[in-house]
Amino acid sequence: MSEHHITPLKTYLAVAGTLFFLTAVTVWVSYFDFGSFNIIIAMGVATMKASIVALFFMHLLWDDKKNLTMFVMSLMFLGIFITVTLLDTGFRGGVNSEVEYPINNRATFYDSLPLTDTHGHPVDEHSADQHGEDEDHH
Amino acid sequence: MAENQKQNYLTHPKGIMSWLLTLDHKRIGLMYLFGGIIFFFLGGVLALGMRLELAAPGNDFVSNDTYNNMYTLHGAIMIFLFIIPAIPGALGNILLPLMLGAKDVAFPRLNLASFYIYTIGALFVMYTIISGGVDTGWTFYTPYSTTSTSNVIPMTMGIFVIGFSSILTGLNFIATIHKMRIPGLTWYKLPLFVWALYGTSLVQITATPVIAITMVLLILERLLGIGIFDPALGGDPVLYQHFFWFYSHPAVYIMILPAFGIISEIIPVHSRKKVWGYKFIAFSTLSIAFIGFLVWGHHMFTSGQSVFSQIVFSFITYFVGIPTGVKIFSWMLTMYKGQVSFTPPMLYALSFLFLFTIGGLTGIFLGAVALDIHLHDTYFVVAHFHYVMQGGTIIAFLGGLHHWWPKSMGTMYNQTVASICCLGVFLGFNGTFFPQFLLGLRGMPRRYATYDQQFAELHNYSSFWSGILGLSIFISIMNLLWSLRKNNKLDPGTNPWGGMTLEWTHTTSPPHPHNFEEEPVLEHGPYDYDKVIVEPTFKK
Amino acid sequence: MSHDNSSPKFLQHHFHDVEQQYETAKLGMWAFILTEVLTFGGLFVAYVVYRSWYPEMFVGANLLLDVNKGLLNTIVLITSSLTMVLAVWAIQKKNQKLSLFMLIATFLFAFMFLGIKYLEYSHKFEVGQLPGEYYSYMGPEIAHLNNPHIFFSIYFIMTGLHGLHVAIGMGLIAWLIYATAKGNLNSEYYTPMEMIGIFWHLVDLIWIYLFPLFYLI
Amino acid sequence: MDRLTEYLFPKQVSTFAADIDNLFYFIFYSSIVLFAIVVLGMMYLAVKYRFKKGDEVRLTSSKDHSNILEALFFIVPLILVSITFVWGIKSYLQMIIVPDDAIEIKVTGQSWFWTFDYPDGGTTLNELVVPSNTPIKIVLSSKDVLHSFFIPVMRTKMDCLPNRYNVMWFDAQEEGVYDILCTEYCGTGHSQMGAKVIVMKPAQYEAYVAELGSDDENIPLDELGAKLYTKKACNTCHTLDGSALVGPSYLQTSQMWGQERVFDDGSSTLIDDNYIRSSILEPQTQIVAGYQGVMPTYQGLLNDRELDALIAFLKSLQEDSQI
Repeated sequence: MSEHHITPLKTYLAVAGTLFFLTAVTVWVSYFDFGSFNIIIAMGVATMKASIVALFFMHLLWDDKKNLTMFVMSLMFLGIFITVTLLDTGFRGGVNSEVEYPINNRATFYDSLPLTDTHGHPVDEHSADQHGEDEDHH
Repeated sequence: MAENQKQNYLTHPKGIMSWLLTLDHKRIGLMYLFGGIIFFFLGGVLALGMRLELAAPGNDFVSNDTYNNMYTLHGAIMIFLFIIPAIPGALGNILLPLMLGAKDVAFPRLNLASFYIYTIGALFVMYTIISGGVDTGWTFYTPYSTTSTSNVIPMTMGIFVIGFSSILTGLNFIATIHKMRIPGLTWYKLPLFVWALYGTSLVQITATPVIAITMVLLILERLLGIGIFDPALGGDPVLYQHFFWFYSHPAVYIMILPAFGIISEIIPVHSRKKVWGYKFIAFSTLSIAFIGFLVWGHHMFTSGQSVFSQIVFSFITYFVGIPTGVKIFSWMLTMYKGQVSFTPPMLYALSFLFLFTIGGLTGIFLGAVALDIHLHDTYFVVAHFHYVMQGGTIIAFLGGLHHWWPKSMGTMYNQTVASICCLGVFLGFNGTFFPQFLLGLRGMPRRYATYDQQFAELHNYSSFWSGILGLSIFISIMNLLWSLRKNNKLDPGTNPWGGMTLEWTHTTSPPHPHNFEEEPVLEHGPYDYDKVIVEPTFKK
Repeated sequence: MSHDNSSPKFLQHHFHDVEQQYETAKLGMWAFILTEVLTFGGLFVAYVVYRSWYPEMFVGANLLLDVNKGLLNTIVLITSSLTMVLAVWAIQKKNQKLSLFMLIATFLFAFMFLGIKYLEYSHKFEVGQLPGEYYSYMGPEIAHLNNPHIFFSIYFIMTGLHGLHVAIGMGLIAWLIYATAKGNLNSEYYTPMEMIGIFWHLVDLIWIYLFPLFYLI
Repeated sequence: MDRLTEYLFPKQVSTFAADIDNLFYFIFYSSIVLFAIVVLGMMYLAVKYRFKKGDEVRLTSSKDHSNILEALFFIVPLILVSITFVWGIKSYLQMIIVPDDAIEIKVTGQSWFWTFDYPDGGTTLNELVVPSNTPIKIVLSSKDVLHSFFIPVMRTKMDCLPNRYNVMWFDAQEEGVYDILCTEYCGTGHSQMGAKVIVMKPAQYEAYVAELGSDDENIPLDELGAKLYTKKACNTCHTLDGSALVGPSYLQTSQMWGQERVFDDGSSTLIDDNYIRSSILEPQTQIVAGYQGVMPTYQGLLNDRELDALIAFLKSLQEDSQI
């Protein structure tokens, strides 16, 4: 199998370097507030990283194009799944506004949950006992 | 050479372990066939039980709960344990490498593994039945499936496991079709059954993972209350339906595409005529497989999904109709200027054309949103999908079984009995399901154990004919099995229908353990009845 | 019908030559990758749909995740991907020792990934940020938001399934270490290593999306 | 012909029913033509080119395409499905866009009965009363699992989702009593989850709604109980003749009055007023051995007098059967 393409070591190291760099970029960007652009930037960077991994580490760049087709197909079907589902979930209220939102936006079990501090401990003693009982109930 | 001729995959090697651990695709195919027929029988018995209950309006035979268990298991067994694995797993496995001139599928060990995964899934289903059944319907709609006290978890586990068997078969076939063809066997020289299996496999590997993850989410919803599908916890039941039908609509094409492939083989061979519109049939297979991924929402026209998606789904649904129509016309015209023999496989193919056309055309009614709102979840839908699944897939499966029986088993069944059974299946099927269209129009909902007096006459009629249907299928399978009796062997050189594909022309019946004595050399295309004469030979 | 004596013993009887066997395995592997993408795909759909329904809750809930641990895991996983690809490179270059070393490194990085994941999970368990009905964390940052348990359900299922893949990957890499050490894999025949490599990069690739989706945005 | 149409659709009562039926007939006749072409063509070709006894196996024609035919296969179905699609959507929009002046009635599905809440506060069970020639907006939801609200004569149907509303509407053109069916599978009592829609003249409807809930004061308890037995859908699951449906028969309970009743957890209690009352209001706490705990609570659906009435009615059954 010596006729297979052997990628030079330099390429691999450069690819890994780029991946680290892009990771740093995406974390750095997340500290700024660009509104909905944050999502677009984060997904754009993730897609760049994913493409690099697929093309170089997974050898799709040098492989039989059938394999690339297979991979692109998977993304295409995933795209179909997401887009077409959103056609429903994003437009429920199109004609009758009652249909748009659930009747209760908050599941009922929250009513019996006590408020907690940042360590998950109930804020006051009384509700702590109740909370303990609740857990036994499960 | 004489000794070699006696050696075939059925008799060599010997012993039970040589079957259980076999890597031979033909033996694995036979094991699938055996498993499939057992579940076909079980599903059929459940169906007849349901028809018995429905013969009269009240709870005359079983209680509501028993009926709900029966129809759920009938659906789940027929779909997940019989139709989906039966054609690709049985006929596909036996024939695919033979048609490609290969010695085996690409990954024989994976092939055996996928059979055993199927068996494990089947065990889960059997456990469900023994431990009290499941009553949610094969669709497992939430929140009923998350609150029902019946055995939802083992059943969904079973479906999850069977999904992997389906995925492994699919990826095995794709690799086989791409890489295992003999030199010279280009895409346009492939038998159409191979194209059909290719389309099927693509759908299998793309759609099946989604049902697997859906079943996982459903199980977690029951165990942990994750709140994705259960409205009591903030989830959305309509989202579950999207997940479910993203698999289950393409699954319809996993079921019907191989049937198209079988019909595309039977009609040219038994008409001794070049197939009409080879490329149209081949590409319509792929386009149906693709469009099938975009139309799942037509199962949800009354679910409350957005009006926008209703329109989009209805629109795309019609694009499935066009390539399907092209196929039907092409099969019909294949007989033009041919030499049509009315053999049992051909009779099945002709009944397929009749029944599947009805099944396809009634789909047009259901694709029109306004009309579907009236017909949704009524017996019209029940009749429609039985015309497609039974009138289409199962009839084609029986036809294929009769067509390739002499090839795979080396024996010939009684053709007169087989033809009479085919007629019985045809009449019994129409008698059972045609009245159900009328019931649906009148507004008879599906999944009812009892019903109003106004529906009694048609239900009673349907039940009567279902007995004839069941009996005919039973006798036709017994007829096949009876041919396996001693001293009924055909001469290994037999080619009873004059088939032209590699499995008929280049190997014995039953085939050699390694398929071919030596690698076949392609001499002509699969349907070159205008260039080469292949005499049908029939020798004991 | 046996191959002539010149054909290597790893060539299975139903293939013509080594090249066909290699190409077939690779195509099969990619078909498998396709199914993996769609398995995770279902969960991505759930993520996208619920994010579109509860945008504030998702933003609020992902502030509860530990970005530092997530970032550390990203670096660990990218490094392990590099060592994996170097293992294949080394064996192509006939350097079995280096290959073995790289495999062991990959295994250790995978173990490290799961270790960090364990720390993250156990913290979530402690404070009650659990999936579904078991959710009980009502801290001041989140108490006013609706249904954060759905976020944590999706988080645990996606990272859990990903973690399961890491664990399976570790099992496969362990087998590779064994096979390489015994000399069953060499520059003539390293198909399993390359296939498991592809699987391992897929695990990395999925994490590349999970990291920003849960920790950053 | 009459006999045939009798088997097709039920009566057309809503404004859009005729349009939908016409769409059906359009597809139906087009399909008949296509079907006839396929089946007659198939029979003709099969018989004409059949392989007769004594024929010789020969090379057959190489004809395998015809551009004109192929174009026809594409174009004719394409035209037909285009018409169907546009017609289907046009009619659908008409079914989903509710007129502004519609009366709004809330419909709640619950295993296994329907509750109807009218705009002025009245409530009925399993009996939807609507005025004729008036658009009615139905706002659907469910208390437990999915149900689907289907009125065949109106040609309309919509699923009831828990925790979410769905909307449908109709405008009944003819007075009468018609069936309502549940078409989304919902468990044991699914096949019995029927109701009636009663279409009245608008004046009658006004009177009916005004009277809702006020007529029960003056009738004797056991008669009121008998009325509630059907009105509150008890009859879906409990018979009066001793046979078991989803729940135990009232007659059996009545005959066991004052005796021990055994529950599925092995405990037991005496059958008395209190037991009946709690089993209506909290049906899940004590489940009679041999039955499933599937009854919904009637808390809030029955007032005290109505509870007393049901108990009185149940007791009276025993006396009736002894006579």
